[in-house]
Amino acid sequence: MRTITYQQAIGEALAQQMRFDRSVVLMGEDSTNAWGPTKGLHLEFPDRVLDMPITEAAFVGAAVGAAATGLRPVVDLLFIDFATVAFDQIANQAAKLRYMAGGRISVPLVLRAMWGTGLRRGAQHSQALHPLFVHLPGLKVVAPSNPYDAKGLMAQALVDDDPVLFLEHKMLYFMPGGVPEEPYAIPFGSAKVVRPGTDCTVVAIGRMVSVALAAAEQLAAEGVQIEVIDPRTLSPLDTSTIYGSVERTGRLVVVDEAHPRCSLATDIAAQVAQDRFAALRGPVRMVTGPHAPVPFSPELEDAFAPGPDQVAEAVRATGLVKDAAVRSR
Amino acid sequence: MRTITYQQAIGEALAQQMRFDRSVVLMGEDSTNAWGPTKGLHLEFPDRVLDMPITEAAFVGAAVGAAATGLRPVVDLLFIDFATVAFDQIANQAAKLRYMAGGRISVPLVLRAMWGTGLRRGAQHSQALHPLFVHLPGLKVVAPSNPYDAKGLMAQALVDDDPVLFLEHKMLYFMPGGVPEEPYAIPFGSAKVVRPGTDCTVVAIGRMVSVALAAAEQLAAEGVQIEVIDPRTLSPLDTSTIYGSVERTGRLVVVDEAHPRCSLATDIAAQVAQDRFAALRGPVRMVTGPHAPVPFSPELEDAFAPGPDQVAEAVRATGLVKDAAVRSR
Amino acid sequence: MGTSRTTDLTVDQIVEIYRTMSVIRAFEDRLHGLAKSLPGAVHLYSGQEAVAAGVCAALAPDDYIASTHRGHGHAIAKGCDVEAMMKELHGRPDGICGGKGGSMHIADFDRGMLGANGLAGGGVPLACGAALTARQQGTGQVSVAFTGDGGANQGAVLESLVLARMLDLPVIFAIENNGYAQATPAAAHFSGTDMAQRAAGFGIPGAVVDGYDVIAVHAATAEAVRRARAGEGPTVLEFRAERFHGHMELWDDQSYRPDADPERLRTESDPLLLLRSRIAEGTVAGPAAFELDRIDRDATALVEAAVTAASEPFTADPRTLLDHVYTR
Amino acid sequence: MGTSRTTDLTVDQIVEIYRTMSVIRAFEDRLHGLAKSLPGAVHLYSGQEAVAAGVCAALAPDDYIASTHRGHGHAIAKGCDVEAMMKELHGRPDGICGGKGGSMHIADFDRGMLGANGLAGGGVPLACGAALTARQQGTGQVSVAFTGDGGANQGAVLESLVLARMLDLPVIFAIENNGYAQATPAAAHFSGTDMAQRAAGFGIPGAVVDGYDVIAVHAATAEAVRRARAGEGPTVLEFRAERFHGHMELWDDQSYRPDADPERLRTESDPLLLLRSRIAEGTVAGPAAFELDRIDRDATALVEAAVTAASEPFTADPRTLLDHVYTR
Ligand SMILES: Cc1ncc(C[n+]2csc(CCOP(=O)(O)OP(=O)(O)O)c2C)c(N)n1
Ligand SMILES: Cc1ncc(C[n+]2csc(CCOP(=O)(O)OP(=O)(O)O)c2C)c(N)n1
Ligand SMILES: [Mg+2]
Ligand SMILES: [Mg+2]
Repeated sequence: MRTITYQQAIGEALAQQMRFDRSVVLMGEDSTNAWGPTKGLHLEFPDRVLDMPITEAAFVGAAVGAAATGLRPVVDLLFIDFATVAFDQIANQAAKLRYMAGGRISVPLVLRAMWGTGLRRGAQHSQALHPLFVHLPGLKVVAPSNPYDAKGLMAQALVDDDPVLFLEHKMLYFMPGGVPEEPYAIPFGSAKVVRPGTDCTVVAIGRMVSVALAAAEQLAAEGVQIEVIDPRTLSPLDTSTIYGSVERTGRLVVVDEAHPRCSLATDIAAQVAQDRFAALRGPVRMVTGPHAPVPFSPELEDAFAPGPDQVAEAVRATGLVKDAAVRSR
Repeated sequence: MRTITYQQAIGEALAQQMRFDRSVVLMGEDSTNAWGPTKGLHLEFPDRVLDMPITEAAFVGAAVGAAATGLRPVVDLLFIDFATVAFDQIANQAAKLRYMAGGRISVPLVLRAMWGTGLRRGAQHSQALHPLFVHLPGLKVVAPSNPYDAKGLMAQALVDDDPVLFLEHKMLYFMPGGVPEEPYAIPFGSAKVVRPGTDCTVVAIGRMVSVALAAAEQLAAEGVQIEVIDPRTLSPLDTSTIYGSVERTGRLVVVDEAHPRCSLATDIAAQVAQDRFAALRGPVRMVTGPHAPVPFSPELEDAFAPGPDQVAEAVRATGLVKDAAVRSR
Repeated sequence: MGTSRTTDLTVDQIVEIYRTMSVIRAFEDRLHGLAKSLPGAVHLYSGQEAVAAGVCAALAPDDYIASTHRGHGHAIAKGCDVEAMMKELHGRPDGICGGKGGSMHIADFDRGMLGANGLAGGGVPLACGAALTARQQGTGQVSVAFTGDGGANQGAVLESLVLARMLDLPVIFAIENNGYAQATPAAAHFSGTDMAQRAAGFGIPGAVVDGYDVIAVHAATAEAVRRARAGEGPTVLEFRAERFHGHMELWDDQSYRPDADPERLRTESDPLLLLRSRIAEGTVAGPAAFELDRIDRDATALVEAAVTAASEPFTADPRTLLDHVYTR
Repeated sequence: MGTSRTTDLTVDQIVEIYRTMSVIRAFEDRLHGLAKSLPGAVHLYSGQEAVAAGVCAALAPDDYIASTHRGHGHAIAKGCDVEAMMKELHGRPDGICGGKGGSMHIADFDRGMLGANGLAGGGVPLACGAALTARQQGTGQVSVAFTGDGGANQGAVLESLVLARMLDLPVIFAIENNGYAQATPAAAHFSGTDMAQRAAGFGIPGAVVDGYDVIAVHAATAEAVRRARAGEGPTVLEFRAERFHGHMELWDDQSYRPDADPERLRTESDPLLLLRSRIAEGTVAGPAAFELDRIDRDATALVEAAVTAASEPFTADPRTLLDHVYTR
């Protein structure tokens, strides 16, 4: 299998589906001069890559109306932080139109956005914000952590009939990975066990998957085998894979760089504490960004996002090390 | 103590502070023709009650700028659902300005909004949405459940130096209650034990406090004494009162009418499952609105919000009834 | 202000236009009495009938409109079923949106009605989107974005002007200036002279039209439709007509409206009476007065039948709460 | 387009204006080389110096400005400390925002600088808010809202025009039309003729001004300031001047900009050279050329000293991450 980058994988999924489905159109600021996943697509699809003025409320709303009348718009929001200026169109229009119309229409819309810390852009260009969108019924939220998933999940987003927020972690754009050339779709709501393990379930998304894997190496050296799960889609969430894992490991750590309150970390931790309480042999642990905006200073920004040490520490704090000690005796 | 309504209590806090502090100004659509808490205030303060055009992004942003330069604006958003059209000004400007400026300024702003189900207004006028704002660092979020708290918390909001989202439950506006005439402030981050109990901690906010109290009556008849806690402020959250209660009861149910995912219910449940796991004698339980927009149909809307039966059922499902049975044997 | 003394509308067309206005009037005035027994908020359209009727008469059945919180008139004019609408207002599962929507969310995409909207200006970008679909697919359809004088100040609406111009979308912005946004007079918030001037600032042609005069409304819209279908892009039309009722039923005493005597409006500025008098004076070719009377009676009967049907007992299954959140 | 041949600015004022432009130029052109070793995004202002310098020269120290992502020039013109700014760009705890802000968030409220902003148009409502404070408190202060040609299409900006007119706020909308929003030419997205015409549609007086001509910029701003202080409300000014550099350092190859030869811009459209030639030809009373040369050298030295200071080793305490989220 050839190796391409995360951003190339997304671009390939777009190009392949655009060849197949003429209703797919790309909308965004500078779409015809894009540098990311959509770079160059306007050359192959000159009529279907549309430059937008800096009017997110209008063009996201227009994409909703277009989706409900026959197009499949793929809107580039650039940074997820800018979703705030189109928030009504996302939260009150896209997410609710089908429901309010009694199910008589659908809104097959894909909103793409860069998310996460690491690029030194300060508080208004570095947020995660997915918890806001996961909270809202009617939206689907996808956050691939690697090139293979990125292509497959985008392919699914492009045939899905509901509005999908497709979150591209900005620090993964140049991540290489094996990606088949032929089209394939990864169904929403199916998590991936990235690393099997027996002692503790660690759920991580986006860039935090590799952080969790780094922690796994540290812990393996201590004789602790963690199971790393990447949910891939945040809404819908594949709770059964997570629950199954916790039933085996009896421990849960959730790792996410979003802020801690009303977050995906609390979401997963609380669902497990409610639905698989009997399986838990120690406290759930959440490793998240702090309750603070993202600072500009590189040193502070690096301190913002969870690192492998914190994850390893959290795993130990599930009470596992005591257990492990007991077992090895 | 005289009895006034929830909306009168809010209005009284505003009037008393406006007499005292000339920097407080009210901004909103039809402010001078308001029917709610601010009704008539323009007569006493004609220069400080300002009618706004339907330009939430502009006037919320202006309120942020005004707050940072010497006023204390109190902005009426009407329905919290409309915060979506001013979301950038709330999430990226109000919440972050102080942090981005290295702490050299503050943004003493109060955003008032009606929230919650019950008024038969459909999907775009009935949301809770507080989880979105609690997620965001830099904001404080307040949700009084009765007239006494409403006055005291508003008084605090008006002297607080940070941006405060003050959520008024629309179905509580005509709730009567004893409210002192003299000004008093309730500090943020202090929960209230609304009903003491020994068997299960039930955390509820807004209109759900009375739902929890109704459930308490049902359960008391079964010999189960629940402790009902109203956090009053959602951000900051008084975890120590909640933790203290769970240490005694060993059980937790969170009741909130917001949607379930990435919600305040998951937030509180997960924090307890992380920080007071050892105290838990059964699964945490969350009773929330469903993962669906709010329907217009009265029958469906009534089914949307949690009721006493669901709360009682959730309390039993913490494993408590088994315990209770054991105890009474 | 655009008014019209001549028209090439046929008698049949005039009959249809009058019928539309008559049904809207009957529907809304009936709701005025009914509102206190209905769930939810009801914003009545009486007085503004000529706008909905005149605009929609200039559209084809597969053209689109996006509406506002004051949307019943637009829905009726675009062909939505009156009984299904009435049932929706009662929150019934056999309502036009299955009871999920209510007054502020009546939609019927099969009729090109993209929905009423609970957010001021909220429907305007949606209408641009339908116009984008038409443009991309070369269908020749046009799309009308309704909003009020107050809603016209929303960022999403003003941005839509920029977007529509940049993409030359086949969209018509129909600004209904009824003099008030809730209690705030248009004169206070409607900065600039009028929406035609505001449109010019965005490079879009515009006109101000007498919104009581259905012939003028139709003519202005027909020209905008012609431009849109010819690929000439958007038009902004400001229609002036006051509402006869308050902002919302059971809400306001209209004390903010000292000069507006609803009775005076009903005699001096009634779009139905105006059309009748134009027919009577012969400037418009229309049917005889007794035929118009029959149309009015039929309209009343239609609405009454809808009320009766909507008053039948029904049960709503709470489990349907979870239907239609997603396609699957 | 507004240009100016005469001025009553004194020699001292001209010196100050030239100095401001010279410092901005030195700062920005120095950053051009430095950007690859700096954290974060850097949007350079070279070419547009006359706008920041001319506008801010017409303001009092306690007047307000709100800026954009391309904000260094505005900050310098409003009196922010150059060394503290340079330190901020390096992410240092002794930067003007303690390293928390960075290039897109430089703020100094003590100088009336309400902050650069990461959101296109994001600062405009904030400036209206400062104007509201001034109006409520009767201080006579005015507030300037900077935004670009692209940002001028944002809903929050267009709504701000409505708001400013309705409240007659002492605010000046300074639209810097530098020909591009990232790679999109203004001609494509800037619907309508110009911002003066757009302003007229909102009932606000406006003018289009040569943004290379600092005398013209100053004159137009001074008149707007006079209006604002006299209680006559807002003004919209469109300043035209292209940026010499790309949209953002290390980002674009400017291939979208075939006609823009930065070298040609630097010779034909340099606001500093233009002011020098106006002085030389005697239409503006200014100092001798050698004095201007010294100002340039001082500016370079000032910036170089700032770079040196900002390059000193430092430590950032990760625990400060949690400071300043709330006042307490
Ligand atoms: C974004 C938003 N802000 C505020 C409201 C509350 N609101 C409902 S109708 C209305 C007045 C609308 O006035 P206008 O657009 O002139 O329409 P009219 O009611 O006159 O038909 C307002 C402010 C809303 N629905 N949406
Ligand atoms: C709301 C929002 N949308 C998009 C962007 C991304 N963006 C940053 S600068 C820019 C172009 C701004 O153009 P203009 O306002 O003309 O300013 P200039 O860069 O030319 O100074 C864009 C689209 C943003 N920062 N904010
Ligand atoms: Mg109106
Ligand atoms: Mg520009």
